Amino acid sequence: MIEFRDVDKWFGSLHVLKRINLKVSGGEVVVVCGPSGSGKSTLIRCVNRLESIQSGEIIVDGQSLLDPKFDPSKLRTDVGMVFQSFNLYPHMTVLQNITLAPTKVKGLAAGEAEKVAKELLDRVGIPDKAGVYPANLSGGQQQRVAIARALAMKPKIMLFDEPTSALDPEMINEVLEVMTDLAHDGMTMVVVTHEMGFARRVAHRVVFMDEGQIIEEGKPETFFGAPQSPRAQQFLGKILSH
Amino acid sequence: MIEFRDVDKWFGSLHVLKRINLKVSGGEVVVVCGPSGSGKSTLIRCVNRLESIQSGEIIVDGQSLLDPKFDPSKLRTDVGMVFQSFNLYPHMTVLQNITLAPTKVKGLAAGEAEKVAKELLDRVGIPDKAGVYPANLSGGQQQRVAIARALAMKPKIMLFDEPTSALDPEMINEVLEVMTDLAHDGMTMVVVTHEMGFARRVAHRVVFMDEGQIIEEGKPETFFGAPQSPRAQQFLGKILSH
Amino acid sequence: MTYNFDWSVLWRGQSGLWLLQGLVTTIEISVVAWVVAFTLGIFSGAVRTVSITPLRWLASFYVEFFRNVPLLVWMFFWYFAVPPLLPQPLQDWLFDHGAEFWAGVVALGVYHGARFSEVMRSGIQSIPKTLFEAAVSTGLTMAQAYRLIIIPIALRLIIPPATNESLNLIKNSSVALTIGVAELTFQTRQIETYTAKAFEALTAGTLIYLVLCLAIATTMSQLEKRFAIPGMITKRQTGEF
Amino acid sequence: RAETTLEKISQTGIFTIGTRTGSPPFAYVNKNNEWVGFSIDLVETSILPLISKKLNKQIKLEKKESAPNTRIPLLTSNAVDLIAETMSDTQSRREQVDFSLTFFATGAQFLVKRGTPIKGIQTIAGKRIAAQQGSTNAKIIRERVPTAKLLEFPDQPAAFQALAQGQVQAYTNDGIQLAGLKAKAPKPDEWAIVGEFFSYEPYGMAMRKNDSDFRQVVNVGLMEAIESGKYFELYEKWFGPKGEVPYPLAPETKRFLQMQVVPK
Amino acid sequence: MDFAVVINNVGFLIFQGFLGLGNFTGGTLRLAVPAIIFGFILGIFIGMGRLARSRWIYLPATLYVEFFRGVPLVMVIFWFWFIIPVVVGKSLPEYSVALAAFVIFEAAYFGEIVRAGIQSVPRGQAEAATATGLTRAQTMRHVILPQALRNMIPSLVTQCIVLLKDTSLASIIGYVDLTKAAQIVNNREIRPFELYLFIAVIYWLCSYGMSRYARHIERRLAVNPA
Ligand SMILES: Nc1ncnc2c1ncn2[C@@H]1O[C@H](COP(=O)(O)OP(=O)(O)OP(=O)(O)O)[C@@H](O)[C@H]1O
Ligand SMILES: Nc1ncnc2c1ncn2[C@@H]1O[C@H](COP(=O)(O)OP(=O)(O)OP(=O)(O)O)[C@@H](O)[C@H]1O
Ligand SMILES: [Mg+2]
Ligand SMILES: [Mg+2]
Repeated sequence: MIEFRDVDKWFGSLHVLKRINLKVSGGEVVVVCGPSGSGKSTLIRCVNRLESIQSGEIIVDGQSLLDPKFDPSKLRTDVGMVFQSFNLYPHMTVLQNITLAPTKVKGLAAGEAEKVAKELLDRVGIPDKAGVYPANLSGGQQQRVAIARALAMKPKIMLFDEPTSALDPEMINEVLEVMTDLAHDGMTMVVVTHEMGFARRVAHRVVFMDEGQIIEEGKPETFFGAPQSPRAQQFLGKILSH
Repeated sequence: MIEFRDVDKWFGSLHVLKRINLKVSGGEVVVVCGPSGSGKSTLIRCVNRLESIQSGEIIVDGQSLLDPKFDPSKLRTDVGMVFQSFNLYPHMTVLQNITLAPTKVKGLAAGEAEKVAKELLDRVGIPDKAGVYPANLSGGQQQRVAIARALAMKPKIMLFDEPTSALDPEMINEVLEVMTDLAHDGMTMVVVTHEMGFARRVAHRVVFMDEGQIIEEGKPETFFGAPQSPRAQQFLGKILSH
Repeated sequence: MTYNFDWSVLWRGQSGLWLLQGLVTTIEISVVAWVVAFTLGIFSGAVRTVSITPLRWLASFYVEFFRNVPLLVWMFFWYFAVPPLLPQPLQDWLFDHGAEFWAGVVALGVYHGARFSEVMRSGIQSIPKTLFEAAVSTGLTMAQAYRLIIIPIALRLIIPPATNESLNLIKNSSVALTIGVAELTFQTRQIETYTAKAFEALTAGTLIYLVLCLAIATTMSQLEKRFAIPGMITKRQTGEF
Repeated sequence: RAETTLEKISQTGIFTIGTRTGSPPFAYVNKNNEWVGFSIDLVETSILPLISKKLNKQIKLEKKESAPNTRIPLLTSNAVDLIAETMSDTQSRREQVDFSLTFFATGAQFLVKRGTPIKGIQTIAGKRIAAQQGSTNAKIIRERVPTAKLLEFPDQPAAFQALAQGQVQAYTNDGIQLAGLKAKAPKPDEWAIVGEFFSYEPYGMAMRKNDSDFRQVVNVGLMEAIESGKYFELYEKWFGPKGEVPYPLAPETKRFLQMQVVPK
Repeated sequence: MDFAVVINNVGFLIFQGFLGLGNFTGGTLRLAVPAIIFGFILGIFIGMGRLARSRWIYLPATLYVEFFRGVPLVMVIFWFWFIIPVVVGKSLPEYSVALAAFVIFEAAYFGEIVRAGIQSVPRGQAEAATATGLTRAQTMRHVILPQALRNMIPSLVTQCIVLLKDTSLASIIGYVDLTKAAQIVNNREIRPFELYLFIAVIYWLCSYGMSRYARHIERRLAVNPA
């Protein structure tokens, strides 16, 4: 579904991704973790071409992003993304947030798009918030709307960049539950997160990054139970102890 | 050291603190927790008069804040405060951040203030960052500077408002360690936090708030082991499960 | 003071009519110029925030070139320097149909367009970049993201500075008197020459400008409230800091 | 009781006139950046010495810029004591200020490109006419030929520019001003001044109302200049064949000036 | 086009018109520079006044701002020039009148910029300073204003450019700035294009230079937040 082949990326002189090789198959849930600044966000932003790469190749759903015929807008309808800071459109209601892309990009009729949106709101557990503006929602509710918005395009892949780290602790669970459901429904997911409970329960694979490199990857049990590299040991020590 | 007597506070028509009664003795460490919007921040901001109250009385270090002779500036030198978002002065170096108040409020000589500042930087574990600007520090380092800044006024009481919730997970520990040291040195502390590990290890007492009221308080073992109220049970269920 | 005030000059004779005519012309030229300025400003301001380099350069050039030269000079430029470049019949037609008005419109519109552009640019730049990324991530093209998300939000955010700029435009429309547009300031001078009552005429002019500007400022602050994005601080806050 | 102008001058030692920087040759800034002109010369040679003599002390002349819309306030706010430029004496102005006797007489005419059909005020219907903002000429045209398209400019160069480029077909102003403009133009022969005077513009010096002592000094100064011939020397200097703007003095104008001089 | 007229009069235009050295009261810079400095200082107080808690301070400050923003500058100059002499009983030199009018008028605009600048500093900064015992004045001086100032730079520069060009309005009271100087020469020589083109270039150089320099400062402050 997603394949990184010898990918390198620089920001100016800063080498943020170093020879990345990674394969995510259809239906797989991969959790990416690692210290701040290690390149996790950059990694997943390359998948839907929010960042471009300087060397190597990325293949998504059988198509190379370097292909001259490649259309980023088409790619992005197949790849949904959820951000740490929700990024809902503040001037639109929840319903409008969700129906915007389906009507404008896919050309869905308004009525049809609303039907889909209502189903999705149901699925993320806030069926009654359709007419509300984002500012009047709690953080957890906002993030669930953001997930619904991404799902409205019926993507084949979902990317999550620390979806719960801007949330109050009590709201984290409601978002993780939605994500867990999604995983159980067979969605291909790449999730940057520090929620180790979630990783343990849901991920098929954990990828640990540091300084732009993939240091270690493996099944959650192996990774959390017996991390191989000293880096990963140190990192897990820090985040699990408090 | 701190005493709330029947304190009520409104924001406009919003009743945010309802008949609060609370006593914190010298050397005690109290952790305040509860859902978002329950009034935790407001509670501790009343202690150093960042918020004023509409009825009831607050007594800090033997002096009533309602006393006409009461001087808020004097109070604030006795009560240090640390914020969720660090709030370091971005246009000043770490050293200047720490020495500003001692020189301007207490009239300390610059040399003297710097000596104290350097000792404090040592104590919070970043002796080499004196000349650096906040923007060039990690979040954990910034929060430790903020603690040093508050300590520079030699306060008798320290207030913390979610000091770690804006931090990346790996940085949380370094801040909690500084706070733990402080508690062990006998500082009177009121800490709003969701870090239950910290509360367990360090707090003498946990206070649980909801909707502007203190619902429950007790020793950490009792509170975490067997919370009394359904509210607290539900809350702990949510934040401990993921 | 030896001056004797005689306020009746303002309603005796034709003064009242002149003031009214002046006010109407001021409003006409301001409104048309405002439309030009706003369109240019929104477009070039938005273009200056995108990553397409040639477009951005073009827009930056426009802004730097026009806003740094005095408006008076632009008035002369559009009225005296440009028409001779046109074919003779067109020139004659223009001169018979209020060329000075249209030169004034272009001068004001293009000059203030450059300044609106700056307002718009800073408005867009105050929107977090990730919001744009979120829009693009759902498959919207860049143009759609700007049209549907970024510009609508920026328009709401810039209401206060844009109001300011609009008031400046109205006041600057008086510079058009240098090319013979009979707007409000022109008419107050007219009254003065006919009645030799300078204070009265100027006071009347000042008051009309003041009322006009205050009316617009009030309307815009209503607009600001009406279109406020829920949850954003837009109303002027009076607080400690 | 308010201070009289002579008292004020005596007290400060300064006599301040309001004059213009852009009305050659009456008052303007020359190539050496000196503020000069016919009106200024008249004050300097004929009125200033008289004031000094009358007050028995050396008085300094100071010049401030005045414009059509500031000259009356300049007087009433005591910023200047006398307006000496190209101000026409009119009845409505006399309600605000007092005037000296007339020191120059002219009237409105038209400046056109040579060969234009415009021959005077009878032939301007439907034509585009430039005028100076708020001038009496504009007022008269508006009343007498309402079909003319009148365009008013704040200063002479702008109006002339409009004429030169065809924005307008004629420019109307006081004949003497048009003569100055024509003389300065790159190709003077291209231009023609046409038409009879269709207005009467007697230039006077304005001062604060009801100060007859001061007005007496000003008027006596002017009369002495005319009587002694000093006036005509200055006229020759500025309007003679070698002057800034050649504009021969009509015999009837000369006669009129002389007739204003009352016996001692 | 014949630029001899510019060359012959360049001394008058630059020294008299732009710098204010010559027989006439004038000078674009001589008016603009002090007007910027004093207008800004007054603007700081007005801007702070707009945010004061006491209505006895913020109401007058707000009224001040709204009034002067609604009135054309020419009118303000005019009123200063003719009303002050009547009030104080004697006429003032043009320069003082022009300067006073500009300072008072521009302070309203600077005040708004200062207010926006202060409001752009996160509230937490003020709270942090207050919590360490600094008084309101100390907080303002040491913590808020230095940060606000940095956020204000772009709008401050824009306003300075506006002011620089607006000095030409002082010509209504006979003040000979660059534009007026060009008009004076033009009245004599009738060469509007050459003269106005020349002064446009000078204004452009100043304005563009200022905005460039401001961007440079902004960038430097962004890299090294001092
Ligand atoms: N647009 C950019 N321009 C320049 N440098 C950037 C940019 N975006 C990220 N970086 C740098 O690239 C490196 C990797 O950033 P990235 O955001 O991918 O890290 P991360 O692992 O997601 O960290 P975090 O946990 O803090 O989100 C960091 O050093 C960051 O400062
Ligand atoms: N300055 C203010 N004006 C009006 N309402 C306020 C203000 N500050 C807080 N509130 C409201 O008061 C209530 C209590 O707020 P407070 O910040 O004390 O909650 P909290 O328990 O600290 O929540 P959190 O965990 O989100 O920080 C909330 O409903 C909040 O919206
Ligand atoms: Mg990241
Ligand atoms: Mg809080």
